Amino acid sequence: MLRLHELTMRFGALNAVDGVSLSVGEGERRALIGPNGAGKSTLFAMIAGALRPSGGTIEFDGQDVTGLPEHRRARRGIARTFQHSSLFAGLSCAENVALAVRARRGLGMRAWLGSGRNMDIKREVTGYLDLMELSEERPAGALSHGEARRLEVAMALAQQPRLLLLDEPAAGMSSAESARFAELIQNLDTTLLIVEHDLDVVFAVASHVTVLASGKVIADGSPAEIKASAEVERVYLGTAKEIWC
Amino acid sequence: MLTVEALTSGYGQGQVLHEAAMELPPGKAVAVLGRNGVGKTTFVHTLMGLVKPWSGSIRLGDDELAGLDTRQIARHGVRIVPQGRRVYRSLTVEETLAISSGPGEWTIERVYELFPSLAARRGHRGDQLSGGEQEMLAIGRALLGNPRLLLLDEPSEGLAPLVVEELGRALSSLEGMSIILVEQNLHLAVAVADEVRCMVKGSFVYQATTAEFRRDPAAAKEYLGVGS
Amino acid sequence: MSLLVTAFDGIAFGCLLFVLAVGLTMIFGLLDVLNLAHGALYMAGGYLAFLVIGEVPTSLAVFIGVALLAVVAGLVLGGGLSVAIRPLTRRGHLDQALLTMGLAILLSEFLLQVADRGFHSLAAPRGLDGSIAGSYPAYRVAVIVAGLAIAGATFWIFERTRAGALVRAAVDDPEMLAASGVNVRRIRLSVVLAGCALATLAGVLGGPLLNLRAGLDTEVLVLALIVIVVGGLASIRGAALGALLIGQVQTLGVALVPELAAYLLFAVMAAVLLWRPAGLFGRAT
Amino acid sequence: MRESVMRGGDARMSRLTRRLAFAAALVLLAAMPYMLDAYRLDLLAGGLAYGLMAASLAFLVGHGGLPSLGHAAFLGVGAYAAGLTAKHVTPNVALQLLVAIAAGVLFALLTGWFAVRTRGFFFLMFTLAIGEIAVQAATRSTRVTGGDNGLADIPPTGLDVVTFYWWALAVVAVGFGVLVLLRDGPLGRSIAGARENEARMAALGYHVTGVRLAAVVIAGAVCAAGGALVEQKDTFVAPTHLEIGVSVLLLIMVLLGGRQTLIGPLIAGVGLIVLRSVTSTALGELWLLVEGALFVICVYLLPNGLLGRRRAQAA
Repeated sequence: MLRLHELTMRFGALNAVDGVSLSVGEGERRALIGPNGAGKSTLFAMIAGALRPSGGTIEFDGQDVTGLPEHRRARRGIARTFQHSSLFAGLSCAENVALAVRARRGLGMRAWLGSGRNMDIKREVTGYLDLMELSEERPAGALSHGEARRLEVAMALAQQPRLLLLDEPAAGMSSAESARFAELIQNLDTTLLIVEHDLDVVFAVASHVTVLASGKVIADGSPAEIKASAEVERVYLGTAKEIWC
Repeated sequence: MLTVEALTSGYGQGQVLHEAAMELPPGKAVAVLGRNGVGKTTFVHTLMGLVKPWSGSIRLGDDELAGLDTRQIARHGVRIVPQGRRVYRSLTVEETLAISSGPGEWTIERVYELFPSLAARRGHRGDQLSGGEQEMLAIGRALLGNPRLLLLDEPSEGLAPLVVEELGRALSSLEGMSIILVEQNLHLAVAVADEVRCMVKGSFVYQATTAEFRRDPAAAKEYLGVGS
Repeated sequence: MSLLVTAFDGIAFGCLLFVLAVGLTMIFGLLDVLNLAHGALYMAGGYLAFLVIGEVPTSLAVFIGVALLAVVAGLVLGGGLSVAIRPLTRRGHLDQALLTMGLAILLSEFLLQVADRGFHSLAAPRGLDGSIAGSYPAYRVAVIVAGLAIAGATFWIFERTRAGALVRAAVDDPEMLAASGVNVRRIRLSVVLAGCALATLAGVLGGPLLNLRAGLDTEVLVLALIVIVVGGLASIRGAALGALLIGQVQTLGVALVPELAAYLLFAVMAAVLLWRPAGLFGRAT
Repeated sequence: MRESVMRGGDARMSRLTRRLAFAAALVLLAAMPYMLDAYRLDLLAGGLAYGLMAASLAFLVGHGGLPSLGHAAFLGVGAYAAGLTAKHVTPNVALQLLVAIAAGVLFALLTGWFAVRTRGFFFLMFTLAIGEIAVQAATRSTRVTGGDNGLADIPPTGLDVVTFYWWALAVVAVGFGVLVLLRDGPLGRSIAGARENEARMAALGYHVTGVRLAAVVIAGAVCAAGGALVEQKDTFVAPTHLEIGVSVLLLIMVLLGGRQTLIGPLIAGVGLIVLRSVTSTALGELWLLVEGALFVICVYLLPNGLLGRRRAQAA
């Protein structure tokens, strides 16, 4: 469903992402992990359309979307959450999600809607908020960190994406919060691509894991395979065993 | 020398440090290790006052630093080499070093001796330098403040192995300076540091001398590796 | 020939704009505050000179003395400005811009009350009130010389001195500068003071060129703003290039196509913003 | 936004009370010709026109987060368009109004197309420059606008003071109603979304530039309608109508009334115009000093405006 071919991003002399090829199948839950500076966020931004790649192609549903701007990709069914919660702080939780619902239904630029449609939207909004265990009327700016992360996901879900990109969704959560969060994610039936530092969350959620280091894919496999991989251990622990006596 | 107790801080509503506590013996270099996102950068930023501590204490010698602003903390002799280096882009190497230089044993010439490749680029602006040169400049800028405590945040990030080696040699030569080194590159960390601390979810959970750490691969695997 | 004269006028006008715009752009670069009172400061310089020496020609020494007086006034007003905006540091850009605009109204209306609302112009000082090379007014040449001297001095201070390096560092990364133990607030204050003093000085310099009148503050403010939009925020080079460009566009435009001159400025600004959204020397954010 | 935050669970009820209050105020205003003399009625009509323009600016600044410093340009465009239509085309006030609105939309599209691509300070500067350039354009295009002397010899509307007042009231009521409806509709919510977080709006699939442009067009069209009323009332328009001082006056109305509301600036607009006229004999040109002081005081002490503050306390 998502196919990256030789995707590259250069910043000056640095190849932040260096010829990454990767495909994500329908219904897959793939996690991207790797040390800081491995290029995960850059890769993510390119898939979402916030960054234009310096080379390579991105195919979504068999069509080349490499040149499409972000909002057009969103309309084709790619939704993302942000590494640092990116909410409409002054608006209520319900309004945050409603913006997503109206965008998906193509109603965002209408001057006016009938009450029937409005009720319809409201029902849908309530559904997503319930799913993520949030209350409607609180302003997004007043949420706790964990709630804000969940609102991020609720908004992305409201886009009914075919592919959901989660960028470090559990960052800054307490262990209890992130465990509960992993449960909520596991119950979704969307194709997922998730970047996450918290490996407990990754192994709880992911069906496949891809490991990135210095902009390249160095391993790809099931969570069990990744845990057992010597190569992965090497990038996480340093270049060699030689530091151990 | 440096005693950190029950330090908490974070950004906005998100708490990152949870009662972090550590001690730095005088004249020693301590490496702070941990997986991505556990709060290492927030820790050094809080020490420097770039992030305001919510509670807890940071004592440097007899001085309490928690609650002071960044400039006051700098005046107490703390310097930082930040992640991403953050050199002044429109200043030349020479200018950067000149405005950072204070009274003390570190002089601009001594910085050039430490990093000869920087001397060759003294007329170049910060944004014309390579990543390695920027790192050296950031270190030189910090050293010229003759710090009692030097904070280094991921100096090896994004640098070529040869450059990292050169950095490692330079940092190892700073024998006797009190250093906190945040690193992902274990090689560099064990080469430079006398002791090791590991951070998990905003707290320190492990401490050892570098020699002990090197005999204990299990600890590294537990705190830094992928397997669980 | 007349076109050449006009182009020369444009250079003189551009020099004047630079003296005004350089302070505006640096105050923005360091404080993140758009000082909409900058035009009123210019006006304050001009009216101060008018109130002291009137419209009759004076000796060069008196004129220079008045210019120095204006510089002092600029320093005082700058001090007031930095005190006034301090409570709003956390209140966002719009509020700060609105405050400086309110202060601008107060200042300019005060000046118009003290003087009057009529048109006035300063006379060029004796010795510079004649013309050179046949018919070109000597005072305009003097403005060009003074403008270039001020531009040169500004460049020298910013690019060659330790103080200038500190200011540039404070624009680049004030947090890291503070982490080196430098008092960034003091640097900011000095830049506000210097910028305001340059604005009042420009008011005296421009007195014999532009009529003193109600609305002068906005007119020069808008030109200075266009200069820094075109040149890029917080860039001295940008202010210099922008000032010369806008000086030419405005002077030539008014001379050649008076009905279209206003649109010409808009077109230049729009073109630059489309081509390089951060201005010619600005930084992409 | 802050407003929608404060609306609690009783949103529906407060909407009803608000509609009732609006209707009551409308009835009261419509009855004014039976209470006021011609001079005061004329003054009130002018106040209402400025109030409407202040509300349109509040829509742009408060609701849209697009701080314009040159809103008077729209007043001028509307006033000149209506005046030229009256002079050369038709004495029909409704047609003049429509032409003015169309001109406002066109001007908004032309300038907004550039302006909404800028952010923060650039937007401030750009709008300020547009305002000033509009003044220059009006001054210099002597053949069309009459230059500094203004557009003279505009035929009078032919309406008596009372009828004109009702006409003005109707235009203001409809214009204000349109602003409120649009603010609370999907597009208005999208505009609030673009104000709060552009990046997220794009990620949700919105064309943010388009949303921002829509805000400029709405505000511009409504303001141009107000400008047309100003021209029709005085059968005169000059470059002074576009000057920065007028933009500032509109901004003071917005600040005083509270930029988070639309009704606040409307009320403040009426109040300020009436106040200015009442005190003009006493203060003379000192009025502008008072205006400046008012402005500074507003920024320091009333970040939410008079009405916004009361609402915050009530919540």
